Amino acid sequence: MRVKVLFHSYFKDLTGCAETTETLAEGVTLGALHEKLAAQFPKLGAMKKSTLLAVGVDYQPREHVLKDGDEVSLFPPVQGG
Amino acid sequence: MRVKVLFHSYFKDLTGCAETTETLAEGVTLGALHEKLAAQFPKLGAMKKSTLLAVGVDYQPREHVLKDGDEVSLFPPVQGG
Amino acid sequence: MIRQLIITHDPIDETALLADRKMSAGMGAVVYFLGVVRGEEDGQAITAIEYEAFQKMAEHQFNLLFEAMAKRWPIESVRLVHRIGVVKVNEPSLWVEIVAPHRGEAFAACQWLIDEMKRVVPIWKRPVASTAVG
Amino acid sequence: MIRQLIITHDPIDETALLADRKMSAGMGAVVYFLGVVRGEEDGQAITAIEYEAFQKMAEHQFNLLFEAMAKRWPIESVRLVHRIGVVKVNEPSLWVEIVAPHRGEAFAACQWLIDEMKRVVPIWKRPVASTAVG
Repeated sequence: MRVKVLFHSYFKDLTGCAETTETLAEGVTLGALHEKLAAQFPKLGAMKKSTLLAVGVDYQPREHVLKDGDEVSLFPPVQGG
Repeated sequence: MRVKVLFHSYFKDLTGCAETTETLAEGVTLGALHEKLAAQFPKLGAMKKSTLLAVGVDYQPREHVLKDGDEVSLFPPVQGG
Repeated sequence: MIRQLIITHDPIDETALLADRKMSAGMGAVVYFLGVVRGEEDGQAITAIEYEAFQKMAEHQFNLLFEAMAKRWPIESVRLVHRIGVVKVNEPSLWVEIVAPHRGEAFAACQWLIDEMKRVVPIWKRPVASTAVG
Repeated sequence: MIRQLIITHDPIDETALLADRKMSAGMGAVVYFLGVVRGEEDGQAITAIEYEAFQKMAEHQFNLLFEAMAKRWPIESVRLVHRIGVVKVNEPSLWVEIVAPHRGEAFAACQWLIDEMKRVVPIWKRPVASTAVG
């Protein structure tokens, strides 16, 4: 299956791109995808503890199982206001 | 000595007047004046515990000693806003 | 600290008050409160509230509160308008604005000022029942 | 509950927002907050802040917060405007207004909404240093 990955705020600078597409085995979790991306983009890996993870428009826990066509977002702590 | 006494809010209804003048002995306290007025206006006397006392534009304790020409105010709890 | 106090029979004009706001580059927060006359008081339908102030003492007590605020919080501006006389349902009787560097102190100061006002400023209200206002 | 959410590149027009307020006779309190860009960030002088939003998620998260507010407090109206893009020093980036029956719940809800926004709504800021803005 394929999922789209979006990077927001300065995570775009850390990865050098705003989005990418990942091909994953069925049943892969959000946490496993995060590990894969952290290895692929070492500067993103360094921010692992403060990374927020969402699927579509909702936050999801690391155990969340991804589906084909999901849009995953990774971003740093939010700072609105 | 003479002091002017002002009644505010519904205390005017309780006494039937907005102000009065009292002739007092030197050294009389605010608390003693309040007792005198409570006797003079029984409906005001009934409100004694919730009465606020000021001299001029400042709240004063019952022990405050009055002076000739003072302007004393008696009123119920305030309710601005 | 900029201090503006208006105790007035005139309606509160929020737009005019907004236009008068002064705020330097160090300020990050404006908290603004409007108290509005509700259609009931103690479960009774009313059409208005009549506010009475002992004006010179009210001004003095508000100024004491502003003084205490200036000591306690780094506020740049406090402005307060209290309407007196008959204020109809749905019209504001109180407008307060605090300008401060940060949100926390602006909210704290605004709530403190209103609480203290209700404790010490000699203003009273009298509900006007449904038949009494034209 | 009236809900209005605007995430926009346009300047926040307080006067126009005031003119749009709806408030029934049961409501007694309006609390209004304005967040304004300050001239420094972490001790550095700045000329602006650039805000970025993940817009569709930001809208969804704001709506979840509005939903939670409606369950918790008897609020009649919540309106929120967040400006994105470059916001210069002394200009507002955030405007929030709560209309409720009483003061306590209006203040509580307004502060809660801003706290929660800063926790969950995907908006980020980047200071713009003195030389970078024309």
